Amino acid sequence: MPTTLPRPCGPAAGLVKGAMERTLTHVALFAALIAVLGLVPQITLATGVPITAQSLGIMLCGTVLGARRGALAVLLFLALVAAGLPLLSGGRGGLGVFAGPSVGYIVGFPIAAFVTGWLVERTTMPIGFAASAAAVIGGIGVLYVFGIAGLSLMLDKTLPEAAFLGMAYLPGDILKAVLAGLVTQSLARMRPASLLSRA
Amino acid sequence: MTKSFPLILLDDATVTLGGRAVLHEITVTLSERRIGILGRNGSGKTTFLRLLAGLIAPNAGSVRIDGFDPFLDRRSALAGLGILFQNPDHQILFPTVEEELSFGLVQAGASQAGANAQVQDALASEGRSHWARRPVSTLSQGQRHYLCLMAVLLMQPRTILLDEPLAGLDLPTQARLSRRFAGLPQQLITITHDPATLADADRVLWLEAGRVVADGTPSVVLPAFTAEMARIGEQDADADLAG
Amino acid sequence: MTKSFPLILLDDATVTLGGRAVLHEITVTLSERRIGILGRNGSGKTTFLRLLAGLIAPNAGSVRIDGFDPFLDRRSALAGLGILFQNPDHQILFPTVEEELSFGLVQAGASQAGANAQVQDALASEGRSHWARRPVSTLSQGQRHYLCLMAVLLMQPRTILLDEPLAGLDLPTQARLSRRFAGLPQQLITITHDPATLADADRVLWLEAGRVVADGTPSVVLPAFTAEMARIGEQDADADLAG
Amino acid sequence: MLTLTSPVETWAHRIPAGWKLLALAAATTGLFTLTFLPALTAVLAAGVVLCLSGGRTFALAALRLLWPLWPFIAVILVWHLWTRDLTGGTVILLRLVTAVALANFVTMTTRLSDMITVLQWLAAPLAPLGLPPRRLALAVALVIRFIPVMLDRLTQITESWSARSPRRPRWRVLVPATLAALDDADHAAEALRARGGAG
Ligand SMILES: Nc1ncnc2c1ncn2[C@@H]1O[C@H](COP(=O)(O)OP(=O)(O)OP(=O)(O)O)[C@@H](O)[C@H]1O
Ligand SMILES: Nc1ncnc2c1ncn2[C@@H]1O[C@H](COP(=O)(O)OP(=O)(O)OP(=O)(O)O)[C@@H](O)[C@H]1O
Ligand SMILES: O=C(O)CCCC[C@@H]1SC[C@@H]2NC(=O)N[C@@H]21
Ligand SMILES: [Mg+2]
Ligand SMILES: [Mg+2]
Repeated sequence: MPTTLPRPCGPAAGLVKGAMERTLTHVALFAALIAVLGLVPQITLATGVPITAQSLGIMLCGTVLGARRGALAVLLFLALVAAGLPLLSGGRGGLGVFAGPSVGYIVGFPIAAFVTGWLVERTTMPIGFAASAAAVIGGIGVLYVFGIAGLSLMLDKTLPEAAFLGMAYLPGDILKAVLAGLVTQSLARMRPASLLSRA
Repeated sequence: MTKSFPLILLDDATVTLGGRAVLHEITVTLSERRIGILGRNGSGKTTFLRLLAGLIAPNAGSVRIDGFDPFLDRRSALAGLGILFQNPDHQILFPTVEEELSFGLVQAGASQAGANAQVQDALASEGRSHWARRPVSTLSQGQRHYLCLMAVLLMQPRTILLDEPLAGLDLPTQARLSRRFAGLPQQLITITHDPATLADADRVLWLEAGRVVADGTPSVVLPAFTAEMARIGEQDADADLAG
Repeated sequence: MTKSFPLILLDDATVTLGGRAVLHEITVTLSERRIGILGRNGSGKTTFLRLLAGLIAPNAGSVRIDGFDPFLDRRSALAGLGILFQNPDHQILFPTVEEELSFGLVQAGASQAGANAQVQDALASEGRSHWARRPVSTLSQGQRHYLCLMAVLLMQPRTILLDEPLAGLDLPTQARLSRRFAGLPQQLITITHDPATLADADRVLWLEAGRVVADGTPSVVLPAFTAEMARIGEQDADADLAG
Repeated sequence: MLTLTSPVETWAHRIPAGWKLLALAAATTGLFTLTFLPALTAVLAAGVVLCLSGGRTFALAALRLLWPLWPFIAVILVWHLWTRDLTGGTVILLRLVTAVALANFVTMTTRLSDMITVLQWLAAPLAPLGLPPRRLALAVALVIRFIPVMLDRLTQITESWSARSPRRPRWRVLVPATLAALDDADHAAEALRARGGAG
């Protein structure tokens, strides 16, 4: 219920007391959000790397939670995948995915969320634009470096060859970055205090 | 005014959710002006409403409202039916009052400017013009409930489905909303677990474990329901909580 | 049994949320066995409970329970106070019944094995041993409510805070939970907007817009509250909904 | 929540998770240094024997877990037929399929709780940085608890939309869904504080 948001308050101490609980639950809930986005139907391209809404979840972790919490949420999600929960799109999970063709993207996820969040925290540009731009740099630029390196390693291809394969995801990812901006902007209007990346 | 309300037909409708039958072969014909659906927690009331509204399809049997299937013919369903959900926080989709109210109108084909003008008129006629730009999150629970009702009424549906419309609201707000509901010219289908709400209904259905166990005027159904609830309430060791 | 219940002191306590004063300079001393907090939606009841429980600190003034500050001294607060939140889904943190019940015990210093054994005993004594491994998402609303109550009772707090404990539950479940509450030896502080719930209280506080406007035995406060609610409810044009 | 752990009890279920993970790490490292085709084939054969040792049902489940790799296998084959380097292609395929199969084997024979115990052990050195093992376990439990809650919420949001619009909400469910995650996080934080804190 929006009007009764529990929120640390009170003189000075309020901000410190209860901060750990809030960090923990935000990290956990956004890890759950990435998992839920994995249920959106996915398309697997010939590289064996799916087009998935989960990369949008990675961007949102950064733009909404900020660098540190955003990266932690992604790490928690990956820890659960590694532990054997089928939370990656298409119901995949377990240790096998870390030996699969998409391992570069998976390793890049937390770093992408961190960079996205870091950029949103640093700039004073209007939140919607800042979030989209940060998602393009962190959630596409940084993520692709890792993802393409992974493809090149796993498929035993040169970097340019792998980059060529990786470009198939670009149109979708640009759309997701724009969406991440729009969603973050709406959240900033609806619950300004909940936007930890700008709190 | 006879025969001016939509005719709702359920024929042997069964709904299964998560592998469990939640509504069993329900056959009823509803055309009264004020209809009440009564039952305990988990008896299937909300599922029944979702079925009528065409938000889910029956797994067997059929649902028809004035001849159309509300699940397949979404346009007719939207033009004819308005729903007030059990919890306003699950219903409000937009950050400000104006956006929330104009959404349905635009979806029904109005231009954004036309919809905004209509919203302004509606707010003014309720003495709440100053609400337009207000973030929904600053409204109290009772106020959000009211907003959802306005959104429904703006669409001028012929039938309004209300899911526990008074739950969680304080007594004065309950009294006012009840008066407001009583004054509406539309067909109203009200879901509740509290028989007191349904004293003025034309017809009451009592649902139990996904079946209609009683169907008639309030003077017949309500005393039977109240007596049965009192009987169960007196039993100790919450037998049916044990599940 | 005189003076065996915790002494709760609020001295000039003020709470401001989102820049708005929600509780204004409240000064009360509570030590009765059954205390009721009555008020309309948005009057500040839940905020009052959060203040007592030490979940928020007053912006001015102080709160003391048997001398300690529940916001700063979390250990004493946890040992002495149990809370049943308005919505069980805001309270349950774990995927299975056993984990949910053992959490508080482990936090209070028990070993995981010891806590599990205690949980098994508690479930067995309620005739619900088969619940242990059950995912909480498969429990009904009433069952989840019950689970939250069990989690609170397991901690054997001296004071239990109940926020609208019967809202949204059907009548038989309400009757049973009420009996269960009535039988508890602890100090109970019950929040509600429904005066009928508080007929057996030792003391009732009526909150209005963040202030205590009446304080006394039910025989004094309840009739006044009921009359005032009826009066407001009869007024038209929801004046104070207009906010 | 469904996990990928096999309900068919095999001998490997009884081996401590830590040893299985250590063996897996060693095997995977070894695999990626191998280029000699007969050696790779031998390792794959060993993997097949491992899966068959769990019985028919178990082996079929293991095979199903490899299914998402098929587009990747196809693209490698086509690529290497094109470049007339079938041996190179076979090496890549054998290596990857074997690595994924071995990792899946460990996932299928290890219970979630054991895996999480190993995770906590691995994360123990992070305790001074603010991540005590108990907090990790708590975060994991929160994610598992809130995935079904968020799915329910998503259904409600979609229905609320469908009750007012003939079109599908598609990406627009994201704003209310993210909002619900933020509100749930705030509520859970308060409940956590009321019940003993983040440990
Ligand atoms: N998606 C689902 N999957 C499985 N079971 C479900 C699902 N949705 C509802 N149910 C079950 O169906 C039954 C009827 O649910 P419904 O929400 O219609 O009850 P209700 O009468 O509205 O109850 P309440 O008074 O608590 O709102 C319940 O037992 C519920 O647990
Ligand atoms: N985080 C917040 N920021 C701003 N205002 C808030 C916040 N939390 C609560 N309020 C406001 O404080 C007032 C008191 O809220 P509270 O939840 O204590 O009311 P309540 O008496 O419990 O109401 P209900 O009967 O609806 O549960 C309300 O007007 C509410 O809008
Ligand atoms: O599920 C996995 O195995 C990881 C998927 C990684 C998919 C990457 S993320 C960036 C790019 N955009 C997509 O839609 N898919 C890829
Ligand atoms: Mg319902
Ligand atoms: Mg309240």
